[in-house]
Amino acid sequence: MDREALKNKLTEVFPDASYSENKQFIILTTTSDKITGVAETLKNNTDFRFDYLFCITGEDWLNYFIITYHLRSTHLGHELVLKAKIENREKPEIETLSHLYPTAELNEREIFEMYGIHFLHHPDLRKLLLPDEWEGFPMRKDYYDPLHIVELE
Amino acid sequence: MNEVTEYFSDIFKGVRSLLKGMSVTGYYFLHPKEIITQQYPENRDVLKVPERFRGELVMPHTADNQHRCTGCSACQLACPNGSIIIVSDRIETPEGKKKKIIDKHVYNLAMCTFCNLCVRACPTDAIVMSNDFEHATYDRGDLIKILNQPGSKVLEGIEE
Amino acid sequence: MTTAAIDTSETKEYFINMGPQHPSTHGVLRLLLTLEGEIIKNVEPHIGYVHRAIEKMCEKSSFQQIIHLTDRLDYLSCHMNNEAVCLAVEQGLEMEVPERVKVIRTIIDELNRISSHTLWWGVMGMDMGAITSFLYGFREHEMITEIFEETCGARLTMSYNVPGGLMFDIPPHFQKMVKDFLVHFKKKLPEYDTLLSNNIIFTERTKGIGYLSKENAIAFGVTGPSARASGFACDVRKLKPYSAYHKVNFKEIIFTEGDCFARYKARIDEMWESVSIIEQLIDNIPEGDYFVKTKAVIKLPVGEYYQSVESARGEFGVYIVSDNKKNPYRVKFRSPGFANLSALNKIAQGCKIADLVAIMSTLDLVIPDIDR
Amino acid sequence: MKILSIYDFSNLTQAIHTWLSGKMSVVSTQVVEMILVGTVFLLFFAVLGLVLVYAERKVCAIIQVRLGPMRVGKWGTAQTLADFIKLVFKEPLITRDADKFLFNLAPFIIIIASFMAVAVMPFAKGLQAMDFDIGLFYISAVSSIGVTSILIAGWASNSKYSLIGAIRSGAQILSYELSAGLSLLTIVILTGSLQLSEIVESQADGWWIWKGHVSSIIAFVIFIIAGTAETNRGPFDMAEAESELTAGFHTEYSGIKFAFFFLAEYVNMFIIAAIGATVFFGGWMPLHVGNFEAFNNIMDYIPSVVWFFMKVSAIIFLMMWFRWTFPRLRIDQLLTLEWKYLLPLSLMNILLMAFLSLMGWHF
Repeated sequence: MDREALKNKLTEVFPDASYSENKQFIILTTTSDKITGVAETLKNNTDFRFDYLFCITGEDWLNYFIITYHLRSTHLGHELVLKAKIENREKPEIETLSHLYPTAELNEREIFEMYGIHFLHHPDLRKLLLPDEWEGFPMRKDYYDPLHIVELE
Repeated sequence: MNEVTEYFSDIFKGVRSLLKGMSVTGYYFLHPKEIITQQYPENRDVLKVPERFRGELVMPHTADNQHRCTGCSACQLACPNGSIIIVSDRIETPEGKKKKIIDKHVYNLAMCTFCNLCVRACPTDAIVMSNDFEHATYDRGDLIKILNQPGSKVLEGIEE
Repeated sequence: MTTAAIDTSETKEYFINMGPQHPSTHGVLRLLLTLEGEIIKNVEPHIGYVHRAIEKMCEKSSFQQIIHLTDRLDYLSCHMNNEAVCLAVEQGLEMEVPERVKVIRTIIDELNRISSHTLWWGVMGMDMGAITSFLYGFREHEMITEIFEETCGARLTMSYNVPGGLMFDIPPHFQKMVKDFLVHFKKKLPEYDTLLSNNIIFTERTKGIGYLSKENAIAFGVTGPSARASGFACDVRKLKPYSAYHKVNFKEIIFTEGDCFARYKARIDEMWESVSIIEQLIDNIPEGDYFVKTKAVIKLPVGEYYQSVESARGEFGVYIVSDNKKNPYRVKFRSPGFANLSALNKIAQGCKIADLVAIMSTLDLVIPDIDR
Repeated sequence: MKILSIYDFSNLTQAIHTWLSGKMSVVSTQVVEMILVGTVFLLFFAVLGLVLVYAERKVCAIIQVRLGPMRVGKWGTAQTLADFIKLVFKEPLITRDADKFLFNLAPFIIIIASFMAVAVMPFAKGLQAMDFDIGLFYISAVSSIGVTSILIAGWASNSKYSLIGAIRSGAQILSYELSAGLSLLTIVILTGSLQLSEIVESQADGWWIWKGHVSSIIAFVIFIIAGTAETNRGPFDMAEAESELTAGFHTEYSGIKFAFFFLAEYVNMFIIAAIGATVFFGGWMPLHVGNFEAFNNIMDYIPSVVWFFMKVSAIIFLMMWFRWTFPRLRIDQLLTLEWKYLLPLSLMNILLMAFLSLMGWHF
């Protein structure tokens, strides 16, 4: 499906999501509570068939978080960036996608330990890379650790 | 009967594949000239290090102890690890202007990752990477080097 | 240990720790195996022993400085990693690099792929108990390393790419060196087959072992030769050609068996393809500049840039979010090893310990790539 | 029989015996002789270990396009000695929950087992500590005691890796003992004797590997495979399997106890090679080709001890060559190889040999 057709179809299926575009991707932004529904439709709808999740990124935008999912359809060849906005910084929560994309399981564990975002219904939400006794969420922008971070200049 | 032939042909094929593998190793056993390893400290004289090999940051000096570093700290800014620190001095030029000149170009070899960014950043080509790779010392302090030699001066005409 | 405690008094299962210091985990990967006899019931990877927070470090580095950090991700395909960052930055700056740069980048890419695969081949043999192959693999790896040393001054962490081009021009005898190597390599590659690929013990140990279906490969995000052995056409060089890949003819190696031998064979065949790609390009390096001058401080326009390249292990992606400052706002490395590792549990269940070693070798895990 | 008398050691041993008997009583003669032989074997063991380890390192190095040890002594000849000294001075660690008695016992059992096997080895005419009339049976019985040591070591270490290695080794040696024994029996059909000296004597007019046609060649191939497996060497180093089980049964051993296991591996390799040389290649018998009298005479001038060691080292080299070429088998494939291929083949082979022998078709 070419880019225009994909965009039209997306707006048809998810009318209340917000869209933006860059040179490479169509970016679909939704909220954290709708992510499972959106992802399920994206994966199972025969027009989309986004079956390959190749990159999951957590982003800290100081007063909200964004989880970015890069999706590709191996059947139809089109790509999409799905973003989920998490407004609640105090208690960030989002549904897991690991039942749809098993690759998300380890990635979500990494985002959990780095940003402190809880993935609900995740099968095994533990720290992955950091030591078990590590405190704080190092990838957050306001993380401060005078012992381990050496500021240059 | 078919199974029996298969059984024996399996054995035959297997043994043949093993013998072929042995012929490869056997070839190398009979051709010691193929040996590629070298005895390192003994081969120092014939050891060829490529010209571009990045072993250590150095500051070339001319015969009369002059270098090209103006102390602009571009290398310090370019360094991703903070392994370069420029200690500069302020002097007064004959015309009466205040001017910054280099006092010490401190280079910490232990922290260097040899990425060559400092050499690229240098506007006056004052620093280069040398081929020397034998840096082992008994004291970590030896790895912190001052690149400009004592008493050295900036080469005339570099500043402009 | 935070593993959910399984009461092993009633079952015949027991735990065994494979790693962090184990000869065949190739680095500091720790696998917590649940075994019943020698049969593997569950594999739980524990990673992070060499986690260096490279993504966090990137947020404090300029775009030039990021490149030398990517060398240290998957150190065996460092040039591809460098290239991914450079392409992402060039994409952000809307900069077109000279043809010469593209061709040289492609040649070095493929040399790097061969060097990575030869080393993998040696290690694969060693894991299977044929230690001799390790040295043979290293011999060819070393020859490429010497070419790199002549070309960019470093053996492993090359940092040859810079945003806008290359750090140096190729040396005058570059073409001769590469051609000499190819002549040697084409003689030695059949030896690899005689020693391992056709060996009955080796084929018995890899054929039909560690099956990964195409669906699972996609679901777990497995890429590279490991996924192509399962029939998942995921070669970034074909899907989204970058550098000079649109100019060369090469086959995407696809097998459908999905077992260890297919993954092994995919890499061996990929080496032949790499040889052919280099041969097509080595005599046709266009004249021109070897870099485009960029500003000393690179600032990407606000936005997000994703660039993936085909590293020796699979799709290596760089995702840069920029807020028009000299440092990126967020950098994410989509490392192929991380995704490949996540499929390990699925593949290894029901195998024996010896098979697990073969599976890990054919997935070609590089631990710094996983931990980042 | 034209063995030159200067190479006949029975005169020498007889002379020593007579001299000793003249000096002291029968019992003390026996004791002194035992001590003498024991000391000689101990020294022989030490030298053998050093030489074989050095040889393996060099063979493996050249095969792997390396130089191998080069630093200690000329061409690194003293390297194994240096390593041995290092191992002696290393701290013998014992894991906390190990069964200390068995843990310490295991290395001694394996070294004693291999020690015992050398006793019946006919190095040259008359140079044999014991000449049992069931020598071959004795040797295969004794050489399999070693596996108990591996089992004990694996069990007593109280480490899972060691245990897996030990159990693998148990399964492996139990099965391969069968085909090793059967392939030797194939030759026993021809010799009609289990006495090693007699087996050697019976090959004066030609080695069994030629005289027994295809059947003895098959027997030899099976024997060398089973022998390699019995010594736990690659491609059958299941018990060690360093890429799977770190170091298998001797994971927890260090220092001198590890050195014992290490030495035992090489001595076992020597024993298997020596049996192979004795049974199939005529032991210390020189190479004689039909009626080429001149050639045969020249061959006779090479001392019989040299002949023996030449044959043994050829077989040892073959085993090293195997090890540095082949990948390791998996444990179930190892057992498949034995029970589905080697055992049926050796049973068939023994029938074939009996048939050949019955028809008198051997030379």
